[in-house]
Amino acid sequence: MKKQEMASIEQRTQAVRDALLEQGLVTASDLDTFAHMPEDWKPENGAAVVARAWTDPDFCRRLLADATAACAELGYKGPQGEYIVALEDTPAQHNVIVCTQCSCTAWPVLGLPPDWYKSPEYRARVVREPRRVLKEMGLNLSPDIGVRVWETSAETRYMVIPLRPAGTEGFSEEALAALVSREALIGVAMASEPA
Amino acid sequence: MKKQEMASIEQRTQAVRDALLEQGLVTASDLDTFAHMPEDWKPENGAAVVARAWTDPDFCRRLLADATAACAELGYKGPQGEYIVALEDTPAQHNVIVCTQCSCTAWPVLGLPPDWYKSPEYRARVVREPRRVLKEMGLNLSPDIGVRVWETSAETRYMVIPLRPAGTEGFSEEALAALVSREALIGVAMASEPA
Amino acid sequence: MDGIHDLGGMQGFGEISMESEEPTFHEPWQATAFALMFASQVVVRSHNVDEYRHSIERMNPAHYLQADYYERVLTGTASLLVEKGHLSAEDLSARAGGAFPLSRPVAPSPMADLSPQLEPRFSVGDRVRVLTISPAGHVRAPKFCRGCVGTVLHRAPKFGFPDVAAHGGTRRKEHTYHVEFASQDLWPGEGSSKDSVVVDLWDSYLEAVNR
Amino acid sequence: MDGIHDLGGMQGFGEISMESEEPTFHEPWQATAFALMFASQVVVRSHNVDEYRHSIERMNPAHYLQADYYERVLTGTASLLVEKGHLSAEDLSARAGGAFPLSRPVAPSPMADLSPQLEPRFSVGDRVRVLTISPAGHVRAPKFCRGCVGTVLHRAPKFGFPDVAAHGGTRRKEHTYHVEFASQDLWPGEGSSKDSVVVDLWDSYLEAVNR
Repeated sequence: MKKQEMASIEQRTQAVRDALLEQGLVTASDLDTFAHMPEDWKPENGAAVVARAWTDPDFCRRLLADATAACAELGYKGPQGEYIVALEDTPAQHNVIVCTQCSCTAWPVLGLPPDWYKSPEYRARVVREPRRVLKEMGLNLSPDIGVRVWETSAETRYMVIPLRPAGTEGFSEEALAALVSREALIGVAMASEPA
Repeated sequence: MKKQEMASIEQRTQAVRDALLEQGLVTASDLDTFAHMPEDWKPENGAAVVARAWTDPDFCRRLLADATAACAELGYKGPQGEYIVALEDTPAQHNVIVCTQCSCTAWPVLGLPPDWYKSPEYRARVVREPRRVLKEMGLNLSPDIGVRVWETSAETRYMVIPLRPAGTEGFSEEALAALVSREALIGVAMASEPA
Repeated sequence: MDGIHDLGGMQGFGEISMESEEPTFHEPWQATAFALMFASQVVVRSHNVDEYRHSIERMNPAHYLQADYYERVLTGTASLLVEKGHLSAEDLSARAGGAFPLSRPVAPSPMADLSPQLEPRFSVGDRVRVLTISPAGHVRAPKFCRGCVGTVLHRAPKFGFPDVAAHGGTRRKEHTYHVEFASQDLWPGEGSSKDSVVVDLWDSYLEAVNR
Repeated sequence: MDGIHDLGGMQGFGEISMESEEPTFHEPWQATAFALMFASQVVVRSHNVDEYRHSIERMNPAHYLQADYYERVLTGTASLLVEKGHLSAEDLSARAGGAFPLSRPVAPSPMADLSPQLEPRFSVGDRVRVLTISPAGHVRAPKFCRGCVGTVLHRAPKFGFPDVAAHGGTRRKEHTYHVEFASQDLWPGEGSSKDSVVVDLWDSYLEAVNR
């Protein structure tokens, strides 16, 4: 007996949607709400947190002591942000985040994770050969700098506070935030140098 | 940039064949010879060895002491048969063979391995839960019987000598050999009861 | 389970390909799959997040590795909706107009026999060893750190113990710890002595190490 | 390497499907793939069997798991023919009329630093432990038995040490041993105390255990 051919992923998704709707288990409005919910979760939020931390030492202290509360001060909270921990880079210590077993991230401040973060390649390799992976991704770290890889294996959700680039004295929070990409918040890139 | 679609396996095989032939690295006659070579390697060979062992105690002793030489007595030798070890089942001990890392078998006496033996399912599971796997495959062993799983991780190639079924006294070697399947030679089945 | 999902340290994977200006969703069905995952947990209340994670782990390994992330999201969600009796596999396949691969069933004995640790046993600076358990069900101690010794950097709050929650047992909460392992203790002879991996581990995955 | 090929003990796989009266080859291309594999080794003398096994291990893991056995045979063989300079990847792709996925390159430091053991160190009845090496290249000690203690059942003849041969080093031969491990030592808390796994291991994979 020949196996039945697999339905396309579009057809399969539609099948689950239609079945749940027809049974009245969810409404189209529920699904619409949830499909748009991720629009509020974005790396610009985390970048704003970092910029505030770079410019406000009191906020930075609060962020390091209780990142969940500090992010909430700026309005960033919600699912997968119940317990956020901020990791501060230093000239001697670089931090990078992964979730090897699924693909957890702090949604409210990082957004839903990008494809590379969810790839088997990143998940398998970055814990074992972080320097090689970072180099391939464009971040060549000196052997003098230690690398800490943070594995998101339980309910803590991490964000990295990258080093503030030189030459940004007197920059506004907005201008500073523009230097912080999603990749910098995960730790596979540095904050950008000012143009 | 969209990735190029993968060529079919037929096309890829043909590509390697044509390239080697055009460069004169192999001849069509070489390939024809090797493609037909496996016809001589078949489980009927192993079944004949088992039938001889059941009926000739001296041969059985030689088989257990040096299966490579004993198989060669019957004309069974060649690639992947350089060092054969025969595993004798007893009422207290059942033997089963696997190659978890690739799919090695004793070609001259077992033939090229069947698809199930090469499947990730068999390779992953039989070392860890042999009784469950054997039961699914139709062999329900008593808890009193020990199971030894033989992992073909180096150059030894194994064959199982299953228990001789009851009611076969006086059977010819040919009649006995007909009771021994490839599955029995690997250890996922018993020798068949006489009809 | 020692499943395909537990990828940390596995070798043979290639370069990581990054996309600039990557959108949240590349295709409309991905947003729908996300919404269905979310709605199944918070509206239908069909299952909890630990059951959900485990349902993805139970996918056929070949399917798991070749599937898009949101295909895994959809497959795990659909599998639980079927297992919990909300939907039928036949109906899904009929609607989809083709095969609809679901996750494999939960293993017969999915949990290791771990004592609940309602009070925290460890403090910052303590040396701890990860138990060498390999249960067939859901477990969140990655295989690469089992049996290894590390140092507690931080004690996090109590969170639901996933092994139990993923298999419908009584909900219990335990502290987790950020435990730092020297990379060279995890993979001897490789990497830099300056590098480490920090794993977030529930109390009952750990045992004390006497110095 | 800790690769996808080292499947022993991995969980999440389903039933084994058997076919009655299975032919040696289901499709003509499979016989051709077999012949090409064989000819590359014995006629072209492009590579040895250890290099060949390792070339299959280096396949993309997703491709490895979904491929037919003879597709793996062909992919490994073609990869080595390209690596050794006999064929070109572009030519193969052009001939095939589409992408022709090959195996990933050999890792930079593929071998563990093992001393050659030209004389047998162990005898029947000896207790031995498998080293906990995890080299990035070819190694034939399956991961499920590394670090575990077993008993020597049999000493086999000398065979070429695969780690070295797979990476073009000086050929050396060593004895292998059939080492029996209690199943419950490999996977504590599982299975039957009557069961065991026998692994065929080269001398230098082992160390003596003092009783």
